[in-house]
Amino acid sequence: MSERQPDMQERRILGTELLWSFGVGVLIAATLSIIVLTALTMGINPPSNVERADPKTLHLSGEFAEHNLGTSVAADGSVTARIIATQFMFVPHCIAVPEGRPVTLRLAAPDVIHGILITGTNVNTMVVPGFVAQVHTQFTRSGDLLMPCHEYCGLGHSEMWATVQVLPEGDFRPDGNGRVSCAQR
Amino acid sequence: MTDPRLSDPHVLDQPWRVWASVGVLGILLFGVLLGVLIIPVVQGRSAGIDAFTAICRALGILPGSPAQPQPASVSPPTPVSQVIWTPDVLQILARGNPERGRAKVVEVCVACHGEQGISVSPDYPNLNGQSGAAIYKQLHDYRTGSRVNQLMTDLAKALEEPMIADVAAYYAGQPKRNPNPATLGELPASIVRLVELGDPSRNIPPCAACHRPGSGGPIEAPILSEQGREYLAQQLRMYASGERRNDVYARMRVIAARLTPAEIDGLSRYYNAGFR
Amino acid sequence: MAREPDPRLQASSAADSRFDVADEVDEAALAAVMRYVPLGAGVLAGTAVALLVLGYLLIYALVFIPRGTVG
Amino acid sequence: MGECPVRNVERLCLAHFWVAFAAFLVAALLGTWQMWVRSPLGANIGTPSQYFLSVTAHGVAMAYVLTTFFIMGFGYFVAVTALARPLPGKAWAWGGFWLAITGVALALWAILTGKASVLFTFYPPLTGSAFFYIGLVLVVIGSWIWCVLMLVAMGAWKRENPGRPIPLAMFGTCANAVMWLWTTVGVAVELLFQVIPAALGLVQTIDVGLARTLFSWTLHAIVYFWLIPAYIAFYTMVPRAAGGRLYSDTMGRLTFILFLIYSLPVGMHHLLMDPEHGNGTKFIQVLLTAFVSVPTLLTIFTITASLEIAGRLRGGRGVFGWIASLPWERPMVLATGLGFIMLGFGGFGGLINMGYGMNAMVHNTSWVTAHFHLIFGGSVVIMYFAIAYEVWPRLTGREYPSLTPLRLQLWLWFIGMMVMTVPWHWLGLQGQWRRVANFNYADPIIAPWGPWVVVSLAGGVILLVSALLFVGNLLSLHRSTAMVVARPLYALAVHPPRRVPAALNGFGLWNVLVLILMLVAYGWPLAQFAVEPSPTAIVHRVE
Repeated sequence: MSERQPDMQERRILGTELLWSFGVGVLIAATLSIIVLTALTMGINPPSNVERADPKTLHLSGEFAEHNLGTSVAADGSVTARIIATQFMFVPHCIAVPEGRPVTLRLAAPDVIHGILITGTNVNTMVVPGFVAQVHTQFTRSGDLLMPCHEYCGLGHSEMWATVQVLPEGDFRPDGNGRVSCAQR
Repeated sequence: MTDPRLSDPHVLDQPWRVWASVGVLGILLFGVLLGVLIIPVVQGRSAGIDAFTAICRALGILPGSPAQPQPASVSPPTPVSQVIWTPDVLQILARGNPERGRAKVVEVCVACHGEQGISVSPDYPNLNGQSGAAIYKQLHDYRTGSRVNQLMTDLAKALEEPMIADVAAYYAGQPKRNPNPATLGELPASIVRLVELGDPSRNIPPCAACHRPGSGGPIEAPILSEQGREYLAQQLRMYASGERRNDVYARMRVIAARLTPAEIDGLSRYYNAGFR
Repeated sequence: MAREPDPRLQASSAADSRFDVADEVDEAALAAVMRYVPLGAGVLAGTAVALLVLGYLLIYALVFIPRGTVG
Repeated sequence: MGECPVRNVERLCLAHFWVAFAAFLVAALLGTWQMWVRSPLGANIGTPSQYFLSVTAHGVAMAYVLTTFFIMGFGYFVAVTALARPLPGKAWAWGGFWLAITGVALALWAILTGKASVLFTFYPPLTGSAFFYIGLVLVVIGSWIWCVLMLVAMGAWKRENPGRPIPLAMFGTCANAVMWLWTTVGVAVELLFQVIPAALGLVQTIDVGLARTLFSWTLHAIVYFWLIPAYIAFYTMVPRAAGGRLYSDTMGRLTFILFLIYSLPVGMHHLLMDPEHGNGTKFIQVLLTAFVSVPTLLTIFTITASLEIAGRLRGGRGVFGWIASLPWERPMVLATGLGFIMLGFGGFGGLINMGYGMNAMVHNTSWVTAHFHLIFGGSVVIMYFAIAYEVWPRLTGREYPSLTPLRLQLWLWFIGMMVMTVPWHWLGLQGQWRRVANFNYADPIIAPWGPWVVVSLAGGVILLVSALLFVGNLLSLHRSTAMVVARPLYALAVHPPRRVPAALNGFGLWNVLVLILMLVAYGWPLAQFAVEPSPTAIVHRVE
């Protein structure tokens, strides 16, 4: 084989690799474009809320006081559920939320790292001591869902779960001071 | 054919240096532009949040999401216990002096809790080998009224913080009388399973997950081994009824309410026998 | 197992330094093969990766979005 | 010729490999036990403390011991065979080995006495015994010694061969060493300044947000530290094993460089669901993560093209005819085929994980467990097997009596991994969460998971059989008598590189780019903890 031909072949090889890289670039652009699109149009983000809260004095705070936990409907109709994730239990154990309306879940941990997901939904966040975790979502199906702690938090981790009752619009009725608790079934 | 200029690797390098830097930094800039500027500002506009706030939220300088208003919350605190586990509280506990503690015990506590921590009546808890943090928390709750007991409230009010640490250190040092109990024989397997595995169906975590020393559970969780059987059953019943409510975030109240009387009795016997 | 490399090959093979040990690939056959080569690999790898990204887009639109917004 | 220096490092490599595969076997056993205990068949077997002790041991053995020792052993082998010169500083190599062994012993003692059930990714404020963390630090320091020796060997070779391109296998090994030095900075800072002082009781509190961010620095790049030896095998062993040539040597160098650049600044995609970082920094991480898939996609094309060359040389016709004519009876070729399939499934899982908001659908579910078992446990570990099968005859001077048990072992590993992980994807989408000692199968949402967990248990059992067969295959080699016929190991490229730009022959330029990328990707996320430290949490000791 003469010396000239290999150079031409080597350039052809690099040509095919560049073509392949261009194809890969197109695929990566497709992957990222749907992310950017839904972020711009529907506000889809990973849950982030850099709000500091001292875990050592959380039980003395106003927002995460024992009586203020659970779901409450504010004057402007916005629904917020405040939940404490503590070693080996969620307080309250059952959280009522409306179907088809924006809901904000605010969670805090007074001791170690916890994490939540609600089965079948996009609600998912880590609950890190030192911060208030916040998830804005909208539940699309009614029914009882499971909210386990999905991050290792100690020997009782497997027993740490709560129930989320997604109530149809009619059944979601706040009481006098705007609180909604689970229907006893 | 080979051009000498090409043979020197550094000359070959020039395009690589340029293209690599342009490529990598270009991608990085594109990412920063999109992530920190374009997406937050566009999201903020649809949620009524001004551009500057949206960008600060995207960077984590302000709390909240660039795409959602931040819920407000105003409610008065209603703590069930004033104990705060700060480093200096832990420091005080660590410096607890058993000798000074013994002097105060002999003067005050011995009447009910005994010198070695073995209580004189089933209504009073045994304190031998109890964790210092557990003693500290209960005494602190008596002092602040989070826990009420006609005898203990006044006594606790009389103790200063360092003295609480000394008393706690003294009783913590008192040995367990029966460190390795012989057999589990007469205890039903369901009780042992409740202690070791808890009951996932009733959302009850294993007792050992918090109450076994070294479990990594809450600091103030008391050590239950060799505790009075009647005292344990009574406390569980008081938690279940809500009469005793100094457990932070109602953990014991919720668990006790789910236990059947047979389980309350079984657990009390399990721990009274000295198991951990 | 590989027979002793043919000395004739040794001369013309691409391996001319002691770090590249000669192999039994015949240069002429290699040149013939290189006319077709990346086609098969490109089609196979291309469809596989395209399928992955297509699956990703389908799951994003049909499984993720219907489960409700998150933010 | 190229093989004689192997005698120089024979015992060193075998020592590393045997420690790696011993840890692997124990961890495989523990993994199967865990699968049984969490399944409906194992209800009420074992206690949570036993389960989480096992999970910690399974993680540490697979992620820190199997990997670090295999990579070091393989690195020494490559440094000697690819550069065809004895290893410089061999005493240091043994020193690093024994340092790492003491580290493993310390960590193992802490784990087995139940003083370190904090899992292999430590969850401060849960804090185990100081011996656990100090043990892991010693393993890392042992691996640093390996990194220095690799770079010294490369430097010595470059001085002896000015202007010549470094053999690709050594270039990949050195890229891995440089990347590993960058990688360990995060966990080293976290352990030395936060976790070990807490474990020793010098401090009572810990800044959890900072600890998680520092650990994420290491958490992703470490998986590329594990993965690069498999890619070295893809580029430098598979083409020759299949009887062909490497399609492009330049692509090989570019792949290792892209791994060095893009594996480091993307660690925070493990924190997409964390509250301590804003969406902006998370989007930058997602975008950079998309580019960390480029080297893998380049490799898939380049290695498939190399296999196509081999297939066509063996008479394969038509667009896909070359697939059938490949020598699938050779373990290296079979492992590559099975490994690429698992890489496909695992990569798909990773695509979903990095979906910015979509991560909320799968974070900390069995989907993630399926992802890393398929990519690391699947394609990387099956290549570890293939590398071991290729390297053992050269180290022991003996040949396998027959390749059938080797192929059977690779097939069992592939089948076991697929049977175990495919159900996990489905369970993950249903919300099955991670690290559960016992599920409440009476719960209406959890009940339908039961049968699938049993199916994945069956996969786990197959994997255990394969693990036992693997160690058996290696042991059988030590006893077999046939002397090995010196077979060349490293592949030739279609166009072996004569002159390579300095950028493709060293790491100066790339280190600068990594520095810039780390400053932008991790600069503010770490600086925010200095600007305004997050409130600290009380240390919860696990003894």
